[in-house]
Amino acid sequence: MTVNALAKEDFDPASVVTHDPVVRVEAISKHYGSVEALRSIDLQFERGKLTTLLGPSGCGKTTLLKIIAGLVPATSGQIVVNGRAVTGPGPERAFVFQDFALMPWATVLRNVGFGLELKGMAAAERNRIARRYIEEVGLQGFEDKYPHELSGGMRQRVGIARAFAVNADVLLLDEPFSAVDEQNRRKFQEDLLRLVEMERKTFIFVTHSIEEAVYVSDRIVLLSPRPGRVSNIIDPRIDRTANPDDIRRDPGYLDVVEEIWQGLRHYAE
Amino acid sequence: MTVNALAKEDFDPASVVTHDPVVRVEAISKHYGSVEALRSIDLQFERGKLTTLLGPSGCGKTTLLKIIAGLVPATSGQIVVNGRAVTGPGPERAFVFQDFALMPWATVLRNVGFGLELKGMAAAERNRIARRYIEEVGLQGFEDKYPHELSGGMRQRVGIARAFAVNADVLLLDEPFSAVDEQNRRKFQEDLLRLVEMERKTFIFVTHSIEEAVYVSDRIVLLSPRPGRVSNIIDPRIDRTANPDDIRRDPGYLDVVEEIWQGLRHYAE
Amino acid sequence: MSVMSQDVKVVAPAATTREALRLFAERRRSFWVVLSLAVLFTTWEIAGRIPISFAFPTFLDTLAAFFEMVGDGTMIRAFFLTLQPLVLGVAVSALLGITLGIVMGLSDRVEWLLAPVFIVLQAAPMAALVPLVTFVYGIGLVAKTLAVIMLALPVIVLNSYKAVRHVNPSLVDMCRSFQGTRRQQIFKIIIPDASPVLFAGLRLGVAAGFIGVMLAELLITPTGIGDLITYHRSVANYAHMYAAVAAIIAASTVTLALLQWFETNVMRPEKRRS
Amino acid sequence: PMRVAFGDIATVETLGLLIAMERAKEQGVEIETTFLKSEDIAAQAVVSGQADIGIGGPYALLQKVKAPIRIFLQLSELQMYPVVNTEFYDEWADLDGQEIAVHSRGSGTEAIMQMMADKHGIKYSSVAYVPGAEVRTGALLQGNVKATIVDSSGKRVLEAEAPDKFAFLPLDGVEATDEAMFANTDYLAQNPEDVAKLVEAVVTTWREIAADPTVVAKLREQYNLLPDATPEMLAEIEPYYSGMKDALPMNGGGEEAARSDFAFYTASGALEGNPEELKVEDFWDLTALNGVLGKIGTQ
Amino acid sequence: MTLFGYRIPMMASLIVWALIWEIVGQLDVIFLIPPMSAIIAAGFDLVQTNSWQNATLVTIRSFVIGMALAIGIGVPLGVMMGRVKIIDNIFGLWVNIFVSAPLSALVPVLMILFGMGEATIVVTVFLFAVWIIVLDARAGVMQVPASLVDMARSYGASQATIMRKIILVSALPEILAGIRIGVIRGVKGVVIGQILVAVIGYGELFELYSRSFDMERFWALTMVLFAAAMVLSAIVENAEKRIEYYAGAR
Ligand SMILES: Nc1ncnc2c1ncn2[C@@H]1O[C@H](COP(=O)(O)OP(=O)(O)OP(=O)(O)O)[C@@H](O)[C@H]1O
Ligand SMILES: Nc1ncnc2c1ncn2[C@@H]1O[C@H](COP(=O)(O)OP(=O)(O)OP(=O)(O)O)[C@@H](O)[C@H]1O
Ligand SMILES: [Mg+2]
Ligand SMILES: [Mg+2]
Repeated sequence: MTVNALAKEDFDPASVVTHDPVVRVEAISKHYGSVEALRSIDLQFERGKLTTLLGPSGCGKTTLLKIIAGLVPATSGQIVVNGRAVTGPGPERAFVFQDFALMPWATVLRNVGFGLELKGMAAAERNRIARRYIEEVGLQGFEDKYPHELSGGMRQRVGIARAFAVNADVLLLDEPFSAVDEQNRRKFQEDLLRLVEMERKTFIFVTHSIEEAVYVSDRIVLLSPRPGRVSNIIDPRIDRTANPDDIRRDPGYLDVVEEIWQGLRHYAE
Repeated sequence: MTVNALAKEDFDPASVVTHDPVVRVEAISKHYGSVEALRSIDLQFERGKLTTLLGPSGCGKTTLLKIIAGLVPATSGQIVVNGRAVTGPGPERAFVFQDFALMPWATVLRNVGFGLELKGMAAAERNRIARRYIEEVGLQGFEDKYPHELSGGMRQRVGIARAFAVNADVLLLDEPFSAVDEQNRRKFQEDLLRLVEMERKTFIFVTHSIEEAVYVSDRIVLLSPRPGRVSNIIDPRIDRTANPDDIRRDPGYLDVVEEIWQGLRHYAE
Repeated sequence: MSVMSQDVKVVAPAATTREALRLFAERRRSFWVVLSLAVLFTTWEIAGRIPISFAFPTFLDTLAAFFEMVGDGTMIRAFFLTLQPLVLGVAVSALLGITLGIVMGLSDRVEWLLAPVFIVLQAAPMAALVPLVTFVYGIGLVAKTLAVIMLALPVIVLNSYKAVRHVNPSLVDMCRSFQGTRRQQIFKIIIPDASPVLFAGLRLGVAAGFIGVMLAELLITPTGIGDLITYHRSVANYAHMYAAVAAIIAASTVTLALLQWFETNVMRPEKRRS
Repeated sequence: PMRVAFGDIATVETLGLLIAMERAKEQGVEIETTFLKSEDIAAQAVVSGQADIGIGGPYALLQKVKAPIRIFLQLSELQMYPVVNTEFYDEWADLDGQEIAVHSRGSGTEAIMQMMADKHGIKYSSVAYVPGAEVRTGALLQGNVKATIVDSSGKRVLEAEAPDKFAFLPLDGVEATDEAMFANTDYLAQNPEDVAKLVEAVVTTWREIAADPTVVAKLREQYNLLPDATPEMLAEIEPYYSGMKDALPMNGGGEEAARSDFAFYTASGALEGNPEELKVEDFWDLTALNGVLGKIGTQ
Repeated sequence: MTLFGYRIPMMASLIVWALIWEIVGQLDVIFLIPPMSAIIAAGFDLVQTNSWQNATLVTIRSFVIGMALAIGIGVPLGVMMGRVKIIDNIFGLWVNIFVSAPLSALVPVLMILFGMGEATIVVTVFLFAVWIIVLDARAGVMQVPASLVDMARSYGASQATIMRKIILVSALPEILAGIRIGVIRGVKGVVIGQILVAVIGYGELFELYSRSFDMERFWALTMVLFAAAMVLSAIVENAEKRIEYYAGAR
């Protein structure tokens, strides 16, 4: 377990070698009117890995994720996914929203199948697929419930199932667990690790929780406060074969948490 | 550092010996209409100690705290504070609300002095006292600000100062830090420990966070899901003299967290 | 890592102009206000000149009639007469309505007894009842004030009642936990916390009061602005009649806008979410 | 069709005219009636071309309006009774400095009260406008109005309900149009036959009623007018028309009526100018009436 | 309220008021208030008269046409205002003025523009109802969670699809709430129009009964109208509740 933490000043993004960059973020800057949200971000994301964006509130994590998703246009720079430049949302990327973004008037089944419905897939086919993913996230039996009948944790699983159902290569998750209570959150983190393991997809994940980031990530990108820039990249290299509880008390794990905590502490009020 | 964890089945609340029970919860049950929220709770709380109520969402933590505060009547059983049975709110108990419960139209000074104002204390006297506690929670200079001009963390400090200002023996805190972001939360926990140290008061604290509970508590009461019953009582006995960062990586600390996590995990969905 | 796109997007000048226009259109509300007023008045003027009816004056005639009436004092006197029942009625409704509303909010029994009555009164077409007032209270100020009250009171009562019912319960709990008395609870917590909504109810009451006073002046006896409208109609001074109608609508709009301004800038309901 | 706008709702008082219209219909005139809230709305309907014929007393309007409107038939003469509550007043002089109520600004009722004030050298403190003689009657009975002017049915109600409570003040030498029919000159020029048939129907009906007021009730049944009238309303018919007998012009008014109107309305202030200099043809179109009178003779 | 442990529904207090009314009426305190029983009897008489049936027909027709226009124009306009800033800028001022303006003063002008008959009543109903419908539809659209729209976009939905499948459905509770208030205002509009303008429909009946001091029928008619307003709003409210049920805790 080695920590690849580079001091801020001599950090050079170009030097970070990646093997199979599915997503390339190239010199992305973003201004909202006079607010500079992001300043020339360069990043690469590999297949089968989970990368976390971590940084103080307002540093542009959501903005970057939405630019990758094609939901927000960048002011300059470009996003390349699977070798093609992004101009808008595409079927190879799926977004999981912090507030779940479930349609309150639709059943779990319809919510999960919504991405397919928009593609024009026939009802029978899309329900079949939706059912499969509902099962995969452990919600079988809840197909005909409405979102308000579910707990926060269950709602987010619907959101994740919906993202999986369209079979995208890249999953973009914006603080997916922040509305879920602490105790369920741990379970989720383990579920997420299992999903990363099972599906060979690229996960880009945003969180506020240092522990969560260290626990689930293959790589952590630290962003500086506004305007957001990459301030550090850390590879926790945690041995996933160990028992989750052992991981959480492993000194290596705790060192990384501590290091990030020290790095971010001066941003707190 | 010893952990006093009793197995659920042979746990007998009467056997827990306490030295100076300021608050005694005796056979408290509570029904909301047909919903049974609490079932025969027996507990004792000692002076100068911080006891945490921990349990899954909806298990009745808030309800129990409000019964102790005299804000909600119990269906059966009684609360005894300093030897006298509780029939309603009293001057020896003060409540800190999860949503702060600050009066938006009043300045910090008036909010902090509000408990004294209601007692009919003269303005000069109560402002003097309020100022002292404002200083104690580190808000000097903000006396004339309004709640909406403060951050979440600062608002909660106003709530705490208000509770201290009436000089109650017992402080009841319902998830006081849940609306505060992760990074400020740690600071708060340390502040709270300092306050427990300084004032010889009885703290009853509710939280969802296992780490927080273990970090700040002298004793942790685990409640089972609805109807809430006492399922376990744990005394973390952590050495508070150590450096906070060291505490958080102390194996004893981690063991307690782990144990509670195992106890609660099957309640998570 | 290949840094291959340092290129800043080159935007065509045409697009920038269009963008600038769009931004202008979106930002400058006042521009649209002026433009839509201009369009309205021009259409009015043209329609009046065709004319679409002998009874339809042009905008300029109406404007002239307005200044004439302001100049010779009739307009001011008319407003003076119209505002009397309005101010009286709104004041009575405010006092009575806020009190009733608060009592309804505080007491389940009073709520049970009164809420349905006011719900019915608010939903019902009270205009039908206005002429009845004459039978009991004659034709003077009292009758008109009563008409204003009939329209304004239910709105104010129901809003005050809602305001009290929606007082932040944890503030009430807070007051109780410090052993506040019921009196302290009402005067130190409930009323201050409800005051933005109480005020909003008052504003709606004023709007309803304007409707009430116009109904009274058109249905009971013509006085004030209502008299200007009926009299000038009966002698075919349609421009004057239009001017009177426009004046009362403008007056109510300005009054309500001022109240709204007061509400958002002084009561600051948005800042109350602590 | 001929679109007629009434300045009032259909009640017992309009029965006579409704009967006359039924008769005109029998003569092949297509008539559409609308009942409007007040006279000035009826006048406005004619001005703006939404009705062909209006009913009311629109002298002030005739002088001001840009559209060419003419009266072609007088329907009734003012038959009004100034009345006071005897608890407070007994004669005209008592009304000096007091409040009175009349029908509306510029109306005949106001004119009468104003003329009597001039005649008795008094001045009212204020004049309230209370449209509807019934409303003023009601207000008198309720005690909300102490001095006003009512019509003949109001007089009867007052005499029946509270015989000693009210006094009717003397009124002499007032002759003026209460209600008349008026129309756009274009309409009159283009539809002379229809208008003539209507005028003839009204004048003959009026003569019939004047001869025997009970005929109204019979004709109501015959033509099935006011089908939902309550018994109280029906009981009103006979006394009302008996009382109206003298107020119904037998010859449709005409030049003579116009002249006395000029005198009356200039005095009241509704018309401007010297009554001698006002021209009848600026206010009246006598073509139809003269034609009809030529046919059926005058009485 | 609960009495002896039973919950008494709130609207039940209206029965108490009706009883008080009956007593006051029986005591013959004032001719304005005849006994409730006499009013109800008059009501049964009333609905059998031709004039009531005709007036009802006319009234319903004006109301339905006016409301249909108000909904048909108000909802799309509100939705557009919620979606397009420029349209919002253009119409925002007017909608806000007219939603609380004393429209009763405008009725005399409407007569000039729309004639003496039903058209004016229809326009009155429309003007009374439309603004609140626009405002509520706009509010509904504005508070569609941005993340739902983003979600649909991220799955490649077209603008039309987003409008149909997300925005309209999501704004439906507010749209219905606007329609409910619009219906109540529309009933007020039809009455005010009929009383102020042309004396047709219920306006004529009100005028007739109040002039002939026929208080029983007057109140019977009033209660029919009040009941109609309440029933209409209850129907829309019911629809609203069902939507809210699906919309759940938004
Ligand atoms: N639509 C917008 N218009 C204007 N400014 C915006 C907009 N969206 C975001 N911003 C600004 O851009 C900056 C970055 O916002 P962003 O939401 O990406 O931050 P974040 O890192 O996701 O924050 P958080 O941790 O609070 O979610 C913030 O300062 C924010 O105020
Ligand atoms: N006023 C009330 N009326 C009816 N049921 C209530 C009321 N307050 C609480 N309950 C119910 O009582 C149970 C306990 O609620 P309580 O708020 O005490 O739980 P909690 O442990 O504080 O939950 P959380 O962790 O979500 O704050 C819940 O099932 C809740 O639904
Ligand atoms: Mg974010
Ligand atoms: Mg709680």
